Amino acid sequence: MMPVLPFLVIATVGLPLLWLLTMPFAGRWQRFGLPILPLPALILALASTSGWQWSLPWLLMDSQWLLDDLRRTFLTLTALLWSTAGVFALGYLDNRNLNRFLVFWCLTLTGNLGLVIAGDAASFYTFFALMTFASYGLVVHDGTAEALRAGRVYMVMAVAGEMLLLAGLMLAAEEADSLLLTELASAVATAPRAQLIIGLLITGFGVKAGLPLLHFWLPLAHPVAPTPASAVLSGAMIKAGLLGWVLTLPLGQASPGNWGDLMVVAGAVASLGGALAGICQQQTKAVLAYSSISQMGLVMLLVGAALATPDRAAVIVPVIALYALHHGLAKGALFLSTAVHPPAAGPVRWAYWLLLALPGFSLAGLPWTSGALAKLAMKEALASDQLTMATATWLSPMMTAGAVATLLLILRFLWLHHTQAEPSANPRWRIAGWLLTVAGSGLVFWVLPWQAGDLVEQPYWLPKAYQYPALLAPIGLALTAGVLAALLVRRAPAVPPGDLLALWPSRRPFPGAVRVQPAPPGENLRRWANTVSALSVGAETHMRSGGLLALAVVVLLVALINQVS
Amino acid sequence: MAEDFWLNPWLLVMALATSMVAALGIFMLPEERHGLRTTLNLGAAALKLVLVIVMVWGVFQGLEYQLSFTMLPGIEFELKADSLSMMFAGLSSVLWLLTTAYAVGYLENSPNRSRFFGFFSLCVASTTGIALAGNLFTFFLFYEMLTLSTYPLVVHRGTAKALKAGRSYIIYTLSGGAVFLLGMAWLYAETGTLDFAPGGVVEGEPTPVLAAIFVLLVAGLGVKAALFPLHGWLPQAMVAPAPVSALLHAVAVVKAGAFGIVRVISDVFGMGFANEAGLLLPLAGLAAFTILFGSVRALFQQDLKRRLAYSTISQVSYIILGICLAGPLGMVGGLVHLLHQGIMKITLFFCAGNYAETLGVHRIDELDGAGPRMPATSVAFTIGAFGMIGTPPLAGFITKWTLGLGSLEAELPWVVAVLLASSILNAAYFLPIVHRLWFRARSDAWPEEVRWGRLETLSWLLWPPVLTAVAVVLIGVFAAVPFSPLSWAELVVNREYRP
Amino acid sequence: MMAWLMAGLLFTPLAWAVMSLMAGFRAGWRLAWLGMAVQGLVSVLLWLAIADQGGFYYALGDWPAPLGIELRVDGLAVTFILLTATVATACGLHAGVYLDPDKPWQRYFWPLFWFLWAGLNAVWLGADLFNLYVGLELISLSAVGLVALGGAGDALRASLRYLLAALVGSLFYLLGVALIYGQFGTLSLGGVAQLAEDHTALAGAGIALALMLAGLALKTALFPLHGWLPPAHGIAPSPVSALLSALVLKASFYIAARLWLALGETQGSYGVAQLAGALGAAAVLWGSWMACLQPRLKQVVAYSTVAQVGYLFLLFPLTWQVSDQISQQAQEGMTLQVISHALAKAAMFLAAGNLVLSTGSSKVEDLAGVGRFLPFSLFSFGLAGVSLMSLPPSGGFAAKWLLLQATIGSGQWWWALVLIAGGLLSAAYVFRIYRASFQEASGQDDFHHPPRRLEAIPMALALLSLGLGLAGEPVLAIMGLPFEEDG
Amino acid sequence: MTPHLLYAFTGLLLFVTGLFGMIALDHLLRKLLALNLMGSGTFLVLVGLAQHRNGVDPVVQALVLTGIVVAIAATALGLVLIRRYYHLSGRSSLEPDTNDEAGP
Repeated sequence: MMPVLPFLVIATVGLPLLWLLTMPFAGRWQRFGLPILPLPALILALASTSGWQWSLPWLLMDSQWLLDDLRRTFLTLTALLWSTAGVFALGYLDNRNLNRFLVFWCLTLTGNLGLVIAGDAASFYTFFALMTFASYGLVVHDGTAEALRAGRVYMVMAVAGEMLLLAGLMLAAEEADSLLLTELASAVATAPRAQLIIGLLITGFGVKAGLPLLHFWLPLAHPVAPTPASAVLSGAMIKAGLLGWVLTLPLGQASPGNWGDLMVVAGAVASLGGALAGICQQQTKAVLAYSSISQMGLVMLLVGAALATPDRAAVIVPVIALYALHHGLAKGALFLSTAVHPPAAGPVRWAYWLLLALPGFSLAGLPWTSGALAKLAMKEALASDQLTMATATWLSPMMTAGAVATLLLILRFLWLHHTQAEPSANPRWRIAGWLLTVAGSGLVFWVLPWQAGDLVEQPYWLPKAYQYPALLAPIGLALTAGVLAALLVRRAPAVPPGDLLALWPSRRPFPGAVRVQPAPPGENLRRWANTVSALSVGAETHMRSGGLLALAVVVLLVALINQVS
Repeated sequence: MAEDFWLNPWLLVMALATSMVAALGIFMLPEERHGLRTTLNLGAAALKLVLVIVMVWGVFQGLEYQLSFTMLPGIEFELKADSLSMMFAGLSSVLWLLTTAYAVGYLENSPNRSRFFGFFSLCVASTTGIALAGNLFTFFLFYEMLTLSTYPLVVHRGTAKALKAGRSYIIYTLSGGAVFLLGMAWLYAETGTLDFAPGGVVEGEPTPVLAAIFVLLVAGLGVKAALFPLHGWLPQAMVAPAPVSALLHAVAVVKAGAFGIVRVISDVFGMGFANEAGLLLPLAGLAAFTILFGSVRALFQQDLKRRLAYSTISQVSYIILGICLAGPLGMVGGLVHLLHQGIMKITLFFCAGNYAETLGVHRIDELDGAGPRMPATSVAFTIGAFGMIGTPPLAGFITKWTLGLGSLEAELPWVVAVLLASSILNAAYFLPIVHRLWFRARSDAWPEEVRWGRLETLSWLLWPPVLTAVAVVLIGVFAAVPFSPLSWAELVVNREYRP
Repeated sequence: MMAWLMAGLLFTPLAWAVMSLMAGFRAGWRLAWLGMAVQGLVSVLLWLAIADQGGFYYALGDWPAPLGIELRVDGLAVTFILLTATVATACGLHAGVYLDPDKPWQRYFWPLFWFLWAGLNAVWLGADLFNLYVGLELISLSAVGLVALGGAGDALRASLRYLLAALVGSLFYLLGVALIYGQFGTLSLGGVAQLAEDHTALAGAGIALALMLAGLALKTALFPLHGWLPPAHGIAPSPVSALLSALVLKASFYIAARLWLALGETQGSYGVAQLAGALGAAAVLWGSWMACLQPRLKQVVAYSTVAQVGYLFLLFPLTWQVSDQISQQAQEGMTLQVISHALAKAAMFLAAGNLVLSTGSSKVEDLAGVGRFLPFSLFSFGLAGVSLMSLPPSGGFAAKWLLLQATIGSGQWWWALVLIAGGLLSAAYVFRIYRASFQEASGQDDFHHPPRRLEAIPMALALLSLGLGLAGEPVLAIMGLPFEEDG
Repeated sequence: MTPHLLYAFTGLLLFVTGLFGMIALDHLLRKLLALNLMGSGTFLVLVGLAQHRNGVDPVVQALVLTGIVVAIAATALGLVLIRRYYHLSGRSSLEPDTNDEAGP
């Protein structure tokens, strides 16, 4: 079955693009391709074996396609989420600008799938950029004022990120004298400019992954997008930055500087600060966006640890993938649920709220969910005795606090949704898409290709008795805190989405709009020329009666010659 | 073909003659013989393309086409086709074909078409001559011929604005030519030769005199290449019809200047010599400044073509910057941009022309919602714009990547910063346009809309930009295959830089 | 046989002059065809003869100088003879169609034309100073007559001013000749040069040289003695202006140059050389600048002549006490400049004549839109302009290139700047014309088309001047060592 | 100081006088006369100087004869032109010339 893989690769990247070409003929039926397009990728992820690679020297700058465990996990997540979100989209989209939406959806999908299986820097960056720029179309799709504003902020941040990234990759490639990501990472560790390169890469991908201080586009952009789009934005695309970190940073090699600790601190700030800002949000999707930031903060702990302790990297990296998968599916489900109206009454209503809350609690690490597994694996991977870094001892309290914060955010989300969503009927496809995603997060997850290594004993889904307190304590804590808050605090303090940006003086990010008149041509110069020409004409007319001049010239000549000879 | 195939030298002459003869024929044709003129134009263009392709193949095989006779005592008129010249000749012949087709559509039922197409062909003939010039003297000959043959194109409209632009154009370029002539004469007096040779013809120690000559030559060429203080004519020349702007920016004038600088640095002074003499670093600095300056000025332009013009000022300096990095990779980057910029920029100008012709849109803020109205054109424009920004996998990215690696190889990391800054600026002035195209709804009617039947615009106008846009994607995606611009540039560098 | 050829060159024109005195304009026109054919044939034959036998001396009727007329031909002379034949034929053909045969005074055109031609050949071939004087006078008088053919009052005023200037110039020259003869007792240029070599202390020779140069400068319209030229050239009928600008001026310059190269080394001084150069430079700049300001088309061209003549006088500094090779370059450059300017300027005047004819106005701004109706004339005007701007591949460029080499070689870089600036200024006035003709606004569309031949002739001349640069090498080879004595 | 030399100096004097007249005088006929004066002066110098050097010299006589012929021709032409000019413009002087670039 190996020979099939190349075709699967081609289909993964090519199918969405080909789909675009059918636009003139397919008409509005074209939308039904959305769920199907990611399927080749899904098959590829499930069918392929780790360590498979395929190089096409004539493509771009000799490109290489690569699949290992890490990539397979990410690919699974991406394909699955895009597919279910596609189903959801069928029930969500109206005909307004449908074609435009489809175009950007397909492009973004291509980028997002391609970057996962790209093995060399050039193609990776290509797909990354494609995803970045195309998703702008998804963000501003609604065309409302705040959508446009969010789009502008997103674009500015994205371009800045791309540039940092390009610089980092260039430096790295120059050091490695190769474009293969694997060699890149190892070359970075020993490069003379290692500090600079690592800094550039962390920030460059950080823009996408919601690194603190670079994150503020995220709570703006994710909410304004159409719901299926925000689901993939927050579930899948945000992971692209994470994947970039894992692939390009010299994990597993001793690298100068203590960027690991910095990452950990950043992660802490993100997870707690994000939660803090998120609780003060007024709309459900904004809360979820902040929750994504805080979750990514937790993952940053892992990345930082792997960066700081090379010999643990091999253990930590699979956990990162695991966590990403778990969070992606759960967060996707949550985002989709924001657009699913609660049924009027009866048992269905109860089921609705249950299914709504389940992914949230899974994020908080509720036992028997993927969250629990992720939390446990993470705890093991970050066991402080294994790590040799300054912030090692802070990690486990950090994780507990993170879990509490997560659940608080979820509660806030549920509360807001409860107050805002008014019961009504839902399109069939919408329900289907949502249920599929929830199922994916709750059930299908267990059969997907991820490694928990020997961090957690079998069966993975059933935690051991001694682990329950560790899992349930934060949940209980958060619940009590939530209830107290609901009782005591009348209204939560409001923080505008894109917190930091609120401090920014509001102006138009593109100076292109500024109007500047070119300086007028030198009038005085022209006047000067006129006077000169007038004078010279006069001189000429006098020269007509130039006999005297002639005489002068003759005398001059004679004099000159005599004084010589 | 054999080494001593008798036809070889005459290929050069024929490549020149195709456009020259076409020009004369068109001048002779009465104004109303449109069909015949078009056939003549396109036929000549196609024939020339074939000739150039033959020569490209030959050069690839290692042949050297060469033809020379004595003009003045010690001065040869020499035509030579080496890898570098084929690069430029190929660009000009391909784009000439497209631009001619475009111009045919663009100028439908407008006066003075005989004159226009005649000088159009002359202009391309001189471009070819510049490409095939075998020594500095021949180069100068065609360089001036180019100046003269473009003037009528710039002032074609005959409006006061056009004439003003033409005046400043001619003042700038002729002064530049004069300075160049001075430098050339001095060079001849110093070295006694004007030949091009890989690795340069200047020997011995760097002297102030040689430095002065270098400055004169580069200043003379810099006018056409729109280097910073000498760029003033370019934005004004925007009043010319769109095909002319396209040709000026992508193939003929601006490129001639850049190409000349490449020749002077690599084949007259020799990169090694120029670098030891410390001549390249200042030039690199100037080019870098021009890159940023042009982009910043472009930000403030509201007229679409003016913005594109300033973008050209910035983009062409990439070429010069690349050469001034004085390393193989840098040179590859510069040379490859010679082609990439041409194709991307011509796409953008075609599209600008389409908007102007079909919708009567000239200003950027009138472009709202043009995307749905003219999808193909707008897609082409978008591709071109992203290419300029340098997003992969488009052509511009290849340039930027190579240049970046080249600058790191030359231990000039600040150049990377310049490249990134300019990309950001490019994004800042191109993305708003793209945004308007696709994401702004059209509220009112178009300034002056013309319906061309089923297609979004006249097919003469539609296909050229589409084709070039496709090319922008392909040469980026397949940069590694032989005969792609990148591979050819590497070939050139292998032959020039390590002769 | 060469003797017959040289005699023919002098006597054919004279004979034709007398014949066409009797005939009217039309008859003279038919006659002229034959004459021009003969002249062209003879010139070519002579050229071929020189090409394989070299220069030649010939005393007419075997009377030795100074009484007899002594002829002397070398590569340079024969080149100029050919040039004369070409330009004169072109102008003659043009004039035959251009001039209005019904005006009574036009019947004098052909005699004057032929006298002029005879005088020119006499100057090219003349070997002793006095014969040169006679030739000069012949030229001046017939030229004045031709200018007067304009007929109107200002035409006569211009021709009178021309006459006075020309006569004063010749008299200065004659005075110089008198002094020379008084000093050396001979009139043959070669002999004089020889004697001057031997005893340089003779002050008189210096004064004589000064007087002659001054007179010739006046006749060549060197700045600031050019006042008479623009009206004369501007107002004469186009073919006449072409003749005057292309050939007449060159005759006096030719003599000046030969004097300078013969006597300059011994009698001249750095001061004189630089002064001549400076005046030339001033002429270049001033003439071009004035040309930019002239409201009338032909005035523009006339002033451009003033400017172009200025270049010629750079010969003086560039050949004074420099190495032979540089002097060689300068002389070659100068000769090319003479030839290309002759061709280009003739083409320009004829084309300008056509434009004036078809627009019916002599104003520059009335050219608007003529480009659509007279592209051919406009194009030849432009091609001639290319040569005047001395852009490649024109002969003007070849000349400028050689001059640049000479200036740089002799270390007199300031003349290089003059050359460059002059080129730019000439571009300024040529493009001024173009600019006007590209204007679209004008309402007038009643252009009348001159006959094809009128359009073809300037084009041919312009192409010649353009191609001269490409063929520079052979031409220079033909003319061998320019200004060489007893070739 | 031979008489010949005296002639020569007289000739020079005449020449200069004629030149001044040529420049200073306005009336065209006077200009023409001044011109003839210059001519005669030149001839005197020619003859005088030459004979001062080496005795009686037939050559210069011949030359002067030729010169006189030329001078006569020139004068005649000048007269014709002046007369016609007077007829056409009613003026007898060139100055003041305001617009002599009247188009053909």
